[in-house]
Amino acid sequence: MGFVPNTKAEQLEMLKTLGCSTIEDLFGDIPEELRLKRPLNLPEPLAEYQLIKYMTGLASKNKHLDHLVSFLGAGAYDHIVPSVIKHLVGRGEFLTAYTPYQAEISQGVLQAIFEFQTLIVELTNMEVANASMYDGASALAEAALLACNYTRRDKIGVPKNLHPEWLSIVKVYLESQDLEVIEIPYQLETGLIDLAALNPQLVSELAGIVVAQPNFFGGLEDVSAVAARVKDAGGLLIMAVDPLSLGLLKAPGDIGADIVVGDAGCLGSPISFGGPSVGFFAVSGKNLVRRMPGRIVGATTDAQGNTGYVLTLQTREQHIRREKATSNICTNQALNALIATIYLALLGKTGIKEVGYQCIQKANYLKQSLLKAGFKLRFNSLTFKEFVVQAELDWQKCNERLLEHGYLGGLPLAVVDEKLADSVLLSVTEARTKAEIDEFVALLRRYSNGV
Amino acid sequence: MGFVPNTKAEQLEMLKTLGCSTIEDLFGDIPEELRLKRPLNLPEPLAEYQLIKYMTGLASKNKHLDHLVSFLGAGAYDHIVPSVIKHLVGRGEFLTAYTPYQAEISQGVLQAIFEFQTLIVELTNMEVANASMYDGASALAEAALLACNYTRRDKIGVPKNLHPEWLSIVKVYLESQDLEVIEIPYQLETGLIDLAALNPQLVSELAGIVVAQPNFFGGLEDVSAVAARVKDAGGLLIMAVDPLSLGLLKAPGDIGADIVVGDAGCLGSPISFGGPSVGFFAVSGKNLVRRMPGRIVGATTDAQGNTGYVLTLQTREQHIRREKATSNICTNQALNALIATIYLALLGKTGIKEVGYQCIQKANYLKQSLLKAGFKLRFNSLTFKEFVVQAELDWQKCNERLLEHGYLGGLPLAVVDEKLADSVLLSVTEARTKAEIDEFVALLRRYSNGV
Amino acid sequence: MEFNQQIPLLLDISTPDRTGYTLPELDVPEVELTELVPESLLRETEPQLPELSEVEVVRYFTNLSRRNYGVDVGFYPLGSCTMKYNPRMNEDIAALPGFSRIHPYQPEHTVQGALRLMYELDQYLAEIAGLAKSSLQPAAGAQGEYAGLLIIKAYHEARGEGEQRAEIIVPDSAHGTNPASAMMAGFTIKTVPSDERGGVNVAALKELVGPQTAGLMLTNPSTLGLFEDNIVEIAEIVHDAGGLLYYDGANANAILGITRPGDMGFDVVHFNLHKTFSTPHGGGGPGAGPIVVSEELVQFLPGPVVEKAEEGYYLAFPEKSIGRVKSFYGNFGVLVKAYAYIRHLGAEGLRQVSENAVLNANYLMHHLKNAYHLPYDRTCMHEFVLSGKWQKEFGVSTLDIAKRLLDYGIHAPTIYFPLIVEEAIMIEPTETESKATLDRFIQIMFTIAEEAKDNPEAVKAAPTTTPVGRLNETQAARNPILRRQAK
Amino acid sequence: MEFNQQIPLLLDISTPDRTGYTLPELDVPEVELTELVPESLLRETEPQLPELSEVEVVRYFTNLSRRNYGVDVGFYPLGSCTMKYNPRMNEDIAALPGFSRIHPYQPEHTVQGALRLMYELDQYLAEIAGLAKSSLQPAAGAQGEYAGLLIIKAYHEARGEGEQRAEIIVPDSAHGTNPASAMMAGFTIKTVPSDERGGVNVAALKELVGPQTAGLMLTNPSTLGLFEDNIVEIAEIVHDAGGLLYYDGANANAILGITRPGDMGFDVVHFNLHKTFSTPHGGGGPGAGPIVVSEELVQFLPGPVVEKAEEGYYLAFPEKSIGRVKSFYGNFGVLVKAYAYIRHLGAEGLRQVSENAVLNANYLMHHLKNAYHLPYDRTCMHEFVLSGKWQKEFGVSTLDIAKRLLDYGIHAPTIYFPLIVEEAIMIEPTETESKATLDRFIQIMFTIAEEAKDNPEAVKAAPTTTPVGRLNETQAARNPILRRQAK
Ligand SMILES: Cc1ncc(COP(=O)(O)O)c(C=O)c1O
Ligand SMILES: Cc1ncc(COP(=O)(O)O)c(C=O)c1O
Repeated sequence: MGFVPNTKAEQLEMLKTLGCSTIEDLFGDIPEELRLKRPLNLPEPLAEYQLIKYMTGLASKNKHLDHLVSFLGAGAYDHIVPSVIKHLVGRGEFLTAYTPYQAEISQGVLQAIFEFQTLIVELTNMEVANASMYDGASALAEAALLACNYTRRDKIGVPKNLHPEWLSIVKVYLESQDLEVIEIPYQLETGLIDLAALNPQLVSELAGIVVAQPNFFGGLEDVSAVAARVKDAGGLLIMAVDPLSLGLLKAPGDIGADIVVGDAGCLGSPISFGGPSVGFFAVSGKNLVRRMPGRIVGATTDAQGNTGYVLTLQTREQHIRREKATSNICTNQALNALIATIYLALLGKTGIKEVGYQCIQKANYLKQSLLKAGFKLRFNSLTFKEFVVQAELDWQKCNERLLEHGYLGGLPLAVVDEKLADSVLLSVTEARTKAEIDEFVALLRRYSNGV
Repeated sequence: MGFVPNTKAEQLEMLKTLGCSTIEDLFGDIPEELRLKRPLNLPEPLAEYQLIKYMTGLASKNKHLDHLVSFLGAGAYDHIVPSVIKHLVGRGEFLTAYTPYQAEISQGVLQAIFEFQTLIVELTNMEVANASMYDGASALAEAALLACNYTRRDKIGVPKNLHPEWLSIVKVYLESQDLEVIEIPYQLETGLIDLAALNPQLVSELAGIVVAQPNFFGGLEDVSAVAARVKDAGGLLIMAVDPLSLGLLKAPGDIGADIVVGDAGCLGSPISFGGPSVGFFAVSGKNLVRRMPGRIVGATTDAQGNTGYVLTLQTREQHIRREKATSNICTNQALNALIATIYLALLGKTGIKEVGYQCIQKANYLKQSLLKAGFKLRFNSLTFKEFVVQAELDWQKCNERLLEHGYLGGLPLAVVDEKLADSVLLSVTEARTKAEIDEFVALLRRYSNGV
Repeated sequence: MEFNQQIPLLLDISTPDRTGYTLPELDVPEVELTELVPESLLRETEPQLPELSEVEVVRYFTNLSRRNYGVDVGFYPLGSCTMKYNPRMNEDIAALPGFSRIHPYQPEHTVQGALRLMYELDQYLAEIAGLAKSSLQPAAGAQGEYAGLLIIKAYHEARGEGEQRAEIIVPDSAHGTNPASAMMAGFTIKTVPSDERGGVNVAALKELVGPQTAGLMLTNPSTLGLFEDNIVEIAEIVHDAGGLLYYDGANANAILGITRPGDMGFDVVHFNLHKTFSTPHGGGGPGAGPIVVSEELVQFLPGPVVEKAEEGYYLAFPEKSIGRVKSFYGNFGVLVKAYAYIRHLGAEGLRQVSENAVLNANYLMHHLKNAYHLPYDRTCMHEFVLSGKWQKEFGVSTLDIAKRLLDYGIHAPTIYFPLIVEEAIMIEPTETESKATLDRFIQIMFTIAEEAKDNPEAVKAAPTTTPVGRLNETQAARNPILRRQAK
Repeated sequence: MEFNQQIPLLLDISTPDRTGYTLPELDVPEVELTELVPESLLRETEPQLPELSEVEVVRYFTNLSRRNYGVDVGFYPLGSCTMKYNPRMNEDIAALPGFSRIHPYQPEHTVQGALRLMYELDQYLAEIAGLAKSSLQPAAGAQGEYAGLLIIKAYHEARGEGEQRAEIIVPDSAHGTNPASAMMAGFTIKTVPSDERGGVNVAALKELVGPQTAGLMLTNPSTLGLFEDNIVEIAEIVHDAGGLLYYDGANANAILGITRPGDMGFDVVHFNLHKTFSTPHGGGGPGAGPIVVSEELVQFLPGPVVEKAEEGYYLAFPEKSIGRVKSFYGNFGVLVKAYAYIRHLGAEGLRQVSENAVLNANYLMHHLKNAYHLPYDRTCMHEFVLSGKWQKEFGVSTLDIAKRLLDYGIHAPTIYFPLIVEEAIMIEPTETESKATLDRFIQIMFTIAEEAKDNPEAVKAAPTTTPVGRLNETQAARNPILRRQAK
């Protein structure tokens, strides 16, 4: 039980060696009154076979994406995952290792992280990436902290067209260090960031400005304009990007981003109710590297001149620097970073472009079909794989009816902003087919006609 | 496509090296009139994502044992499979290797087979086991051939209470070499082998006698009696056994079996519509070993004295002996043998007993419950995990109604023997619960009352 | 790690009373065991199974696997075995509970998906073979051969020539299973020699055939990797003599969508799904060896086969079926993977498989013939056979060369087969290898050829970087230790 | 094999235009890309991603894994990390599409299974902690600490003492994340020294606490593996001063069902599901660091949490929630595995875990203290800390000892932590190791102690049997190469 190999006989033998008569004796340091006198109040144990039955039953109480055609996104997407990935990631040597503290027997994980860093750098055109963050949101929060720390300024500009969860997480992280988040509004017609709406004086006090590309509404930002403004003001440009857009969209490094973060869960991780995913974090240069949070792997050699990989620049980290560390992160999302690495290795140069291309084309097809069907777009910006549709519809109810047909509708934006109560955020990935899109439009048209 | 890494450019480069302009040129040896001038008439290719969707749809047209409570056995059983097995068996080094011809880089597979041989020998108490056979039936057929070959006799006794498919397979194998299968009847009251029904003269001409323990009806045979008789007559005793019974039942080696075969699919292999499974084959002594079919692994050493494992006694085999080989078997069921090895390693001494014990106890509980409910037993022998129930019921229809409740009924024996048209073969494994058995009995009682 | 450490056997690391499983509690009222089984039938001595915890089992087999080489680890040019990449999606598909958790005796209407898969796979294979219908029963190539030969026998018997047609002709280059299967099927074997181009010696064949001929077994391309360009004439000779032609499809990876055995004149074909159709070899199996036959022979197919009616798919026995050769319906789990492979590739993909398999083989052969003797210098198909006889002159055998390859991290080719080539080295790269891998292999083979000349002892001492050194096979056979020795 | 061969990087084996994926064809009418994205936003330079076939990717990562060590390979006594066996059934369960293929924003009624699982896991953890309610948000222990500290801050703020209570007290033996998290949460850190028995120096603590104290962070058992037997007094001191107690649950593997942080007086607890509750460490994550709090603090929990009503389970934000720390609902896939583990073991199984974890640690300590200095010679809990100072006298450092262990096929313990022990060697065997493994480890540690004396150079040259020799970390940090260098 409990996967304990010790048999009763062995336990007795070991206790005898220790000069104890029962295991209780080993807990002598625990004051009597603190000892729990009853068994924990937990359900009866289930043998593996029963457990799997039970858990399968519990899982079956969830409707899932194998059975639902999803147009729901908003930070978690139904992208296609090559089936080979889980076979590789499931290998015990990866799955059951920990942080590669002993480099010489951890070259597998270390080299994989080095590849992850390399591929993130390639995608973003930045200088250096780290070994992973918990998720995109906390990566962004850490980026904002880094910007404040680096510029020694205590305010950071974050757009209101950022994913609302990310926005609130950034706020928690910054406010806990008495730093201020300045919310930058978006233009009502385009949904794009409206930097002009900020007091110019305020802009020049900012440690940096965050731009989400694409933004929460799927819109494509003209980042160069923001970049120019923030650089002028001596702040840093922080970009939060969808890595699957980077086969098509301009690389952050080419626009002048100082820090780039994002969520790489869309690169092959199961969607899994939103986690575990994996955040990435890349910076433009040396000065920022030494203040970067998280693990970093570097190449080195052994005495024979063989190349090998080690954890490096550890003096930034909590286990060395303690309260002066750049971050408290320790355990990160290594296995999901490995997944992303394998995903990118499978897709390669062509694949990353094709996935992005299919997303944008299919999303556009849905957009055009909805326009033809009489729906309106909430914003008039260009978009990537998501966009916002507006209609006099009870979207909540509409989604319930879609569910009956096996469709998972978009995110009603009422929860995000009252002014968007008539709008819904739709997402289209490469997994959708024309037939699915057509039927989805047909269903929506029917509901909007009150049928 | 087709998992071909060669790019168009590489193909051209390679063709150039070869002095060819197109790949067609490489097929010059194929007479023009034999070349297929059209594409094969096959369905359009499906990308991985579509394929998995399609295959999942096809699979969903099957009702399966995750959703059905099964009392169906007859050679394929719903035993519990520890989930760790597939993770180990799925490791690429096992899955994608072939027969370990290059011993020095195949120690993993070779040692695993050596373990399989060891564990089969332990279970059966025989001298030597081979590396696996296709399934229990072909193992039995090969055993019968070996007996004829060894004794130089041309008739073999096979009981009619053997699994009917096995019986017919044995016949095919023997008759193709002009050997004769003498069918031994079973006693009508007990279902047990009725050796006395055979002409004594005939018995003494037999190369051997096959006993199934338990027999097809689940009945426990008094093998010792048969053993004495066949030995007297100078024939071999061949036993076909359920390996999961061997934690409880007398080991074939202790009864005097000369050859023991069986199907080890029940040791952890997925049921998979009946295959792939794995047959095992064990013999009692040296003389038989040299005539044994199939691969055999043996221990040896390298120059440093390290123990290692190799394929051995290969001069019995087709690739050396060609038409004088002991069998034509080449590819066998190595991965399923590995599964069985892992299964036995997990269960161990205690587990093998416990599984058998739960089977027999649960089967007995069903038996007693049915008796109480007014059903009759067809045979009055003691049984292991299967038994035959008799009632004036249309079992086919009954099974259809059981299905509606999610129950998979037993095998109606009408297909096997007209005289058993009123009977059904029920099977109970350790996977069944008291609640399931109770409900099953309640349902049967309802149907038998015509409700 | 422990890579170079010996791994003790399971029973050597076993501890009394340890277990690695959990079972649901026995929840029915218990009865004394002796009431259920008479004392006389109860086991007296316990089987000595190992007693281990789950993590010990996991480590044991994980570490064993780390001492093993598979296609997933590197290049595996084992001739005749088609060690191509085994797509993982197929494993996932075969593991779907709708395929892996169905009972063979479920009512047919509850397994329509499985039956349809079998029905369609039958048809795909028939189309690929250019013949009429398949039986998916055989568990491997050899069992396919056996079943196919029984069909040939049944055919002759049905024509009243059963007794008379007792001979099967097999080329001297044939795989060992061919004559062994013919023997199992009760035939007498006649060997036809190869000609100087590696093909069937047609003149000799003409001598051999006659009213006693049941049939000819042929691999085309042959085990030399050469296409039998006289096949039309050969088929005529055999057919004219009243015999049938059996196609050993182990080499079908060369011809998918390019040419078809049925069109060549073959009457019975087996395919190795574990070679041509990408199902994994599993360290020696399971495979699947379905057979496909001409219209005339359909009635003799082993049963059951799947048929289709208005109401759905059902199992049936052909009219004059030879019977069963395998329990249930063959290695169904393997069939699923092959089906998925065919559906993934389609006609165009299958043709690309063969084109690239042949291209890769010719590319290798073109280069390697500069360092190794090439007995038949013709365009090859998906594989080719070198001879180590040049190296032999330096005292280096083909076995030595094979072992030396292991030191370079590559699985050795098939060696000493086919028997008609001295010191044979049979190389089959398959289509799933890249030019870079081929180039690396060429370079290593050249290095070994150099070593054979300059430093033969190094080659003869190989392998030295493997978990164990060269193992003593003679000792193993002389003093067989075939199971763990109690300590 | 290729075990000792360097593996080139992905981009080094890449070939232009090769791919390892298939996508469904684009089946919608296409529009010029420039109509969808203005030229100015289009990428100019292609990202240099590797171009490989599927088999190349499989081989690459298979071979990488073969250069790695995990619990599945052997003993991994990494102190503080609880490298226990990771049951494979949990992986299967978490991979069920009903768990792995659900979208976080699906309507609640379509994810009742997931919400119930979270609700129940919350309750189980609360019962194990002896506290009121959990938040499952934090992605790892450090994020749990951070969230827990924000709750402590919110608590003081709600009482109008937010400004005043700016100090968090942390023992000098604490894990680095403790002070780092406190800093992230905006606190000032005060270090309390350890006493001669390895516990908190109570006198010093009394000096430190005051109206400025927000709370104390403590690991119990401490990072020395010792139970803080003054915990009741310590809790009183902190509470009396108006502070709260934070329990770093990284060491909870010692106390399951034996004693509870809540009963000791702790107000906030985090658990590392990837340590105590058997979820795999994945080469460095993902983990999960849920926090559990007392009744009084429930209102501050990060949201959303799961609540239960007549109609079912739903997501809600606690009244005065500190907000969100993680997108969506935490590392749900990890939560599933921990839930399954708890359901599999039940109360009795969990208690056995801790009993055997402690038994194994004491057994090891009892033997090893004969060869290595044991700074605190008391009964330990699930782990203990040795010092390499005896060996240091021969010029052999703890690092050397650690590297030498690798040569014996064992992962090294945690070293140089906790900081208060000179040349620390922190050993945590966990309950899933057998006595045989422990005995082997003892024997190897003795051998190394001998070697340190008799042949120190051998130890200092270690490791020599690993895929690479000892790597130069200084070089890596001085001249950072943090990504592949273009060739
Ligand atoms: C040419 C040839 N024929 C027949 C066979 C036998 O096939 P199987 O091993 O599947 O029985 C093989 C297998 O190696 C072969 O290479
Ligand atoms: C004592 C202690 N506290 C806190 C942590 C931090 O946990 P995590 O790595 O999950 O962030 C660790 C992890 O190593 C630990 O050992």
